[in-house]
Amino acid sequence: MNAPSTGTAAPPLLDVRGLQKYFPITRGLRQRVVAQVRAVDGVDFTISEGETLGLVGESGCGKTTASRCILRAIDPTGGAIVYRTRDGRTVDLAALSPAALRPLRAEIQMIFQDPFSSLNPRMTLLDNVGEPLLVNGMKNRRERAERVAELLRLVGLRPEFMHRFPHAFSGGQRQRIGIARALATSPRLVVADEPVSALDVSVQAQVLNLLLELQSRLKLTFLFVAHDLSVVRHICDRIAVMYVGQLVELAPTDAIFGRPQHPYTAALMRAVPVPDPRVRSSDGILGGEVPSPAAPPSGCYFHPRCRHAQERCRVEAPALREIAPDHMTRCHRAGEVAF
Amino acid sequence: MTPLLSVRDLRVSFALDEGLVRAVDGTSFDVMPGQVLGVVGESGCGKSVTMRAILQLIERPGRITSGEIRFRRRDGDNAVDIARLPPRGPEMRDIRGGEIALIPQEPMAAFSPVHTVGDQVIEAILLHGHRWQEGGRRLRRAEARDITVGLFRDVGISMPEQRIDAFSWQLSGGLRQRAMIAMALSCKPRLLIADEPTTAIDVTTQAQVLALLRDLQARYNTAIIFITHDLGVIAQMASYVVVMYLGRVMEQGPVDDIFHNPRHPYTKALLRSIPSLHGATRVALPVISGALPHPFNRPPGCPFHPRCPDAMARCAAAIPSLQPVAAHQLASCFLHHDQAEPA
Amino acid sequence: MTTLDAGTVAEDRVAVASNWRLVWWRFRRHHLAMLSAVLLIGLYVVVLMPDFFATQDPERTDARQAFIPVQMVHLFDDGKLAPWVPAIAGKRNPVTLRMEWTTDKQRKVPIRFFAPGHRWRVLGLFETNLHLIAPADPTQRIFLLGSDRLGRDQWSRIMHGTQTSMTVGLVAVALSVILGVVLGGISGYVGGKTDQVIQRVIELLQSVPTIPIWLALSAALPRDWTPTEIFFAITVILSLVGWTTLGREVRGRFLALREEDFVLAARLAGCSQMRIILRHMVPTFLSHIIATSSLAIPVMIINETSLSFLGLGIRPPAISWGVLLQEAQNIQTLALAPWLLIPGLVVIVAVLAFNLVGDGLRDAADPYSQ
Amino acid sequence: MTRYILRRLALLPLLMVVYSFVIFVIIQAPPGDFLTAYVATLASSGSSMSAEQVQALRQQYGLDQPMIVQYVLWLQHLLHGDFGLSLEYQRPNADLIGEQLGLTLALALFSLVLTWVIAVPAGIYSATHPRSWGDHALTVINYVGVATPNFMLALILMWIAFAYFDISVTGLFSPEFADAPWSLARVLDLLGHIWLPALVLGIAGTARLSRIMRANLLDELNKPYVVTARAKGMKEWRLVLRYPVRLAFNPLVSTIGWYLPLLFSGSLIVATVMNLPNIGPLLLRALVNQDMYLAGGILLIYSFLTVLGTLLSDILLALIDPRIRVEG
Repeated sequence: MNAPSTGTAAPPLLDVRGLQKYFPITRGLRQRVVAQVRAVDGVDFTISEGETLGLVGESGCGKTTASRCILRAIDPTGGAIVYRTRDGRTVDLAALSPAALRPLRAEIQMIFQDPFSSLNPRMTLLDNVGEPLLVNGMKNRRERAERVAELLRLVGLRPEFMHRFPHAFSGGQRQRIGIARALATSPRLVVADEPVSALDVSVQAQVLNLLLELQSRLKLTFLFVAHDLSVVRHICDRIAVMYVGQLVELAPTDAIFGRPQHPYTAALMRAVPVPDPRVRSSDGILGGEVPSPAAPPSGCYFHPRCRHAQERCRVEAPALREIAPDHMTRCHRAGEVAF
Repeated sequence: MTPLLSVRDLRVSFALDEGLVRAVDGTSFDVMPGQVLGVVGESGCGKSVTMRAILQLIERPGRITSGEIRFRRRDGDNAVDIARLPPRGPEMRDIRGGEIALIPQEPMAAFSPVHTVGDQVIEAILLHGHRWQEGGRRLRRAEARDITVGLFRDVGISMPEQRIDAFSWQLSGGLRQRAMIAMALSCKPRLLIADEPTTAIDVTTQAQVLALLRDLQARYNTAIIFITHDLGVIAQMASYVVVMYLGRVMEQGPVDDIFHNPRHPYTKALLRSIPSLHGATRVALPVISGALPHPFNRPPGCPFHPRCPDAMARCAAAIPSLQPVAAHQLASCFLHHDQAEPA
Repeated sequence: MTTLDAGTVAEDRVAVASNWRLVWWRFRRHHLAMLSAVLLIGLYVVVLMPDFFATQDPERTDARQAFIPVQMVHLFDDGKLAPWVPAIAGKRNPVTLRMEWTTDKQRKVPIRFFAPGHRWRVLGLFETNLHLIAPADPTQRIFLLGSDRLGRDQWSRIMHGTQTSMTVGLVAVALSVILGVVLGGISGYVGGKTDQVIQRVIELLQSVPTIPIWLALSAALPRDWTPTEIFFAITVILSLVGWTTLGREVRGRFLALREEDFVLAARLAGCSQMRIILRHMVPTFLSHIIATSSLAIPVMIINETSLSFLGLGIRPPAISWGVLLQEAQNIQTLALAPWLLIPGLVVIVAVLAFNLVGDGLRDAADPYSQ
Repeated sequence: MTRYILRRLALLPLLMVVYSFVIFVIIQAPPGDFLTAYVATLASSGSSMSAEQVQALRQQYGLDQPMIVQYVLWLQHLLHGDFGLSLEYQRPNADLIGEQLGLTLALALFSLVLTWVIAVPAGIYSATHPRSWGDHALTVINYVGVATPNFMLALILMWIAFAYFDISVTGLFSPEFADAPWSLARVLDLLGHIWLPALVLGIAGTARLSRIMRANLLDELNKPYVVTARAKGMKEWRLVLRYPVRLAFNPLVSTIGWYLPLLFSGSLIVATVMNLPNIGPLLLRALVNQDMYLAGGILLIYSFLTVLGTLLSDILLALIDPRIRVEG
C-alpha cells in the first residue's frame, strides 16, 4: 500500500458526518407525503488527501445518492459535509448556498458512468473540456485551447482531436474525454461514479491504469463509487460498504478483503465469481433480497438474510463501531464469529 | 459422442443504410449433450447474434447468409439444419421453446408488462402441451397452471400460487429472472441458451441465479449455452469455452485450458487485463491497446491484428482459420498454424 | 501513457461535423422532404410578391367574364418557343340564358414572360409593372385558372390568397412557439405548483373542441375592424389553442434534459443557470422545436381555411384560400365551374409539403439517437 | 380503481363550471347584447318594439345587471335544464338542441367506430410489413388524408356525385324519411346515409390514428418481450396480436381524449357543407345572428361531451392497462 494511511496528523480533506438524503413518496393531486425513502440514512466517513476511498454496494444501496450529495448535485436532507479548501479553510458543503458553492465547484469534480450521455454531443471537445475553464474565468480562447490540448495529451488523446465532436469517439475514448473535463480546473477531489462499468473488459483496464497514473501524477483524491469488488480492490486504499442507505463496514482494502468484519461484506465477496475454474466459489450464497429503503426491517437491516443473526439483531439496531484500528463495522456479532 | 448442436461457418450480416455489418463472420463450434458451453466476448463480438441465429430469430435487415446450424432433435435421429428451416414454419416453432429455450438478458423487458407472468408461462406450456401430455389429449389450462406453480416452486420462487398472478413489474429482479428460467424450462428443452442472464442483476442475486442454473443443469442434464462478457461467470459455469471477437471464434477449448493455458493472443490479453480479487493492487494492468473497431470498419485479415502484440505481416493479409492447437483446444491464429480461410 | 492510435476513428468530415450539419445530412436523404422544402420556398417567394406572379388585379371584376374556364399555358407554337393560351369562345345557353365558355385552341392569345402589366409595389418600396406572365396585348385579360362568378381572375386571387394563408400559418405558429416555449419552459424548469397550474391549463385547452370555440371568438370580433386587424385577431385566436402541443413538448424536453449527465456536468463545472439553459438545453431541443413547428403550420393553415370557408375567419375583401373556397360552396355552381376547387388543391399541396418537411426534420432532428 | 374513477367524476362538475364561465365570457364579448341584435332583426323585418318593451325584456333577462350576476343567473337556469329562449327561432333552446343532439352524437360515434375499424388493421398491416408496397400505399393515403381539410373532401365527393352520377349525397335521410317518425326503416335509411359523412369526417383522424398505430407497433415489435414470445415458438400472427398489438393499443386508447374534440369540431364543418341535421350548423347560425344563449348552450354541450369522452377514455385505459389499474 503506497498511499498515505488515514486518521493521522493531517485533518481529512473531506469529512462526511451523519449524511442523510430522504426522498418523499407523494400521492394524489395534493402531493401528500405518504412515506420517505431513506436512500442515505446517516453515513459517516472521511477521505484524506491523496487517498482513494471506494464506496461499494448493490444497486439501490445509496452509494450514488451519497456521492451526488457530496457533489451537491442534489441537496442532502441532513448531516454535514466538511471540506478543507485549497486555501486551508474548512466549509460545510451541505450548508452552502448555490452562490457560495460555485467557486468551490472547481475543486470537486466528477467522472460519470456513461461516456455517451455525459458529454454534450453538440459541442466540440474544445468546448466540452474547455467549459469548466471558461466559466471559471479563463476567457481567452487561445489560452483555453492550449490548456485543452494539454489535458487531452494528459489522458492519452491527440490534441488535434479538440475540434471534433464526441460522436467521433469510442466509449473508452469518450471516458478519457470525460476525465479530461473533470481535470480541467485542477480539482483536488474527484468523485468517480462507476467510471469503468459501462466499458468493455479490454478498455476497462486502460481507463483504470489512466486513473492510477493521474492520481500519482496530480496528487488527486478519489471517491470511487462502484459495484465491482475486483475493480474496487485494485484501485482503492480504503473501502466503505453500504447496505440499505447505511454504512455497514469501513476499513483499509487489505483488512477488509483479508478479514471482513460484517457478514454482508463477506457475502458480497463470496458472491463474486472468480475468473479461475480451479477456484470454486459456491459456498455461502446469500439468500433473500435487498429490502426496500422505504420499509427497512427492524433491528439490523441485514438480519433477515444473515445466517449469524440472533434475537438481538432482530430488535436492536447496531451502531458503527471500531472493531480493530481503522476498521469500522455495524454488526453486533463482529469479533464473536468469523464471517 | 455426437454433438447436440453443431454450428459450422455461420455468417450473419445486417444490411443497414450506412453499409453492411458482418455481425457473425464464420463461426463454428459444437455443443455436446448435457454440456455447459460458455461463449465469452466483448460488445459487438457477435455472441448474441449467433444465439439468435440458432433460434432463427434474426430480424430484418439482418439475415443468415451462409453456414450450417445442425441440431439433433432426438437421440439417434439425424440432425436438422436450422439455418435451412423457414423461420416462421411449424418445425422451427416446435423447436423454439420446445427443444431450444432462451433465457434473455433483461428479465424486466422480456416479460410483457400487461400480462401476468403466470399467463406467459402457461402459454408456453400450452404451446408445447404434447411434451407434458402423452397420448394426444390436449392439455387443459388448469393443468398447465398447476405445472407452472410446480415450476415456480422448482426455481425457488416462494409463494408460487400468488406470484403466478403477479405482473413482471411487481417482482424483484431476482424473482423475474427465476420466473424466466421457469418459462425456459417449462417444456423440458434439450438445449438452453442463456444470453447474459445475470448482467442486469446485482452480484448477490447473480450468485443465487447462477447456483440455481447449476443445480437445474445437474438435475435435468440440459445442455446450456451460456453467453457472457464476464470471465468470472464463465470460469464458474462453463465446462467448455468459446472466445469470440468481431464475429469470429478466436479460441475454444475446455475451461481449464482456456484459463490456464490460453493460446490465442486475444484470450491471453483478455485474461491478463482483468483485475482480480487476489493479484497485486494499484499497479498498472496489462492492457489491450486501441479500441474495438467500429462495425462498419472491420480490419482486413485477422480481426484482432491491429490490437495484437504478436501481429505479423501475414495477419493483415489473410484470415487464420480455426485449427486444433492442442488435444482439445482450437485457435485461429497464425502463431500456431498456417491455415488461412479460403479467400 | 502513449497517445492513442487514431486509426480506429477515420479522419473524416463526420468527426468535425456540427449538429446542424448532421441534421442537414440526414434531412437531405429524404428526397420527398427535400422536394417539398423547395416547393415551400417557392410558395414563400409568392408570399413576398404575389403581384409579380399575378397576371392582373385580383379585385378586377367583369360580370361579362364570369365562369371562364382554365386557359392552359402552352410554351411552343409550331415547334418554336412562343408561349400562348387558347382564346375563349362564349355561347349563350338557350335554356338557362347563361353564357357558357369554351376554350378554342385554334385561336391563340400570345403571352410573354417578364412582361409589363398592371402597376404594383415591390415590398411596398418602389413601383414596377413587371410580371412573370402577362398577355402580349395589355388590354386583353387571361384566366390561367379560370374566373369566378364575378369574373375575377382566380390565378391572381390564388397568388394573393397564398400570401394571406401562408402568412397566417407562419405568424400563428410563431406566436404559438413563443407562448409554448415560454410557458412550457417555465413549467418544465420551475416545476412544482407553477408546473401543475400550467399543466391543468393545457389540459383544459386541449380537451375543448377547437373549431366551435374559434368560431365563437371570431364571431366576437367587431364587424367594423379592418382586414388587417381581423387578420391579426384570427392569428392570435388560432395560436391561443395551438401553443399547447408545443408547450408540452418543451416541458417534456426540459424535464428530460434536467436529468441528463452532461447538464449535471455543466452544473458541476460551475455554469450559471442561464448558461446551462442557453448553451446546453436550448440547442438540444431547438431542432425538435423547429420540427414540431413545421408540423404545426399546416394545422394552422387548415384551421384558417376552415374558419374562412365558414365565413368566420378572414373576411372579404381580404383574400385567403378559405375565402376563395367560399365560391365553391354551391354544388350547382361547382358542377358548372369545377375549377373553383383549385384553391383547395393548393391547400392540400401546401399542407402535404409542410407535413413532409416536418416529418423529414423530425427524423433528422436527433442525429445522436443511433 | 374505483377511487380513481370517483376522483375523476368529482372533478367533472368543477371542470364544467370553468368551461361555462369561459364560454359565457366569449358569448358576451360581441359589442351590444342580444336584445340590440334582436331589435335590429325586428327592424329589418319591418316590425318594431317600444323602448319600454325593450327595457322590460332587459330586466327579465337580467341584462341590466353586471356580467357576473348574468353569469350566475344563466348557470342557475342551466342547472334547472333551462337553456333559455332562442331569439331567431322563438323556441326554447333546449328543444332546438335536443332535436339535433341525437344525430350529432350518432354521427360522431359512428365516425369514431369507423375510424378505429379502418385505422387499427391498416396500422397493424403497415407495421408488420414495413417498407412493403402496401405500407407505401397506405403511407401515401395517410399523408393525403391528413392534408385534406374535411370540408374539401365533402365538396369533392358532393361535386363528383352531383356532376357525374347526378345524385345528391347531402342529408342523413332520404326525402321520404326526413320528417318521418322513427321506425326500423328509418334507422336503416340513416345507416345507408350516415357512413359517407362519417367517413369524410373521420378521414384525417383515420390517417393520423393508423400512423400512430404503425409507429407504436413498430416500437413494440422491437421490445425484448417479443423475442421472448417468439422463442416460445408462437405463431407469428398470434404473437403479434397477443403481445405487441395489445401494448400498442394503450396509447391509442388515450388518443380518444383529443380525437373526440376533433370529431365534434369536424362535424360542425362537414354538417354545414353537407347540410346534415347537427348542432354544428345551428351553432354557426346562432353565432352569426348573435343568438347568444343558443350559442352558449351548444358550446357547453360540446364541452360536456368532450370532457365526458376524455373521462371515458381514461377509465377505459385504466381498465386495459394493469400498470395504471394497480397503481392508480
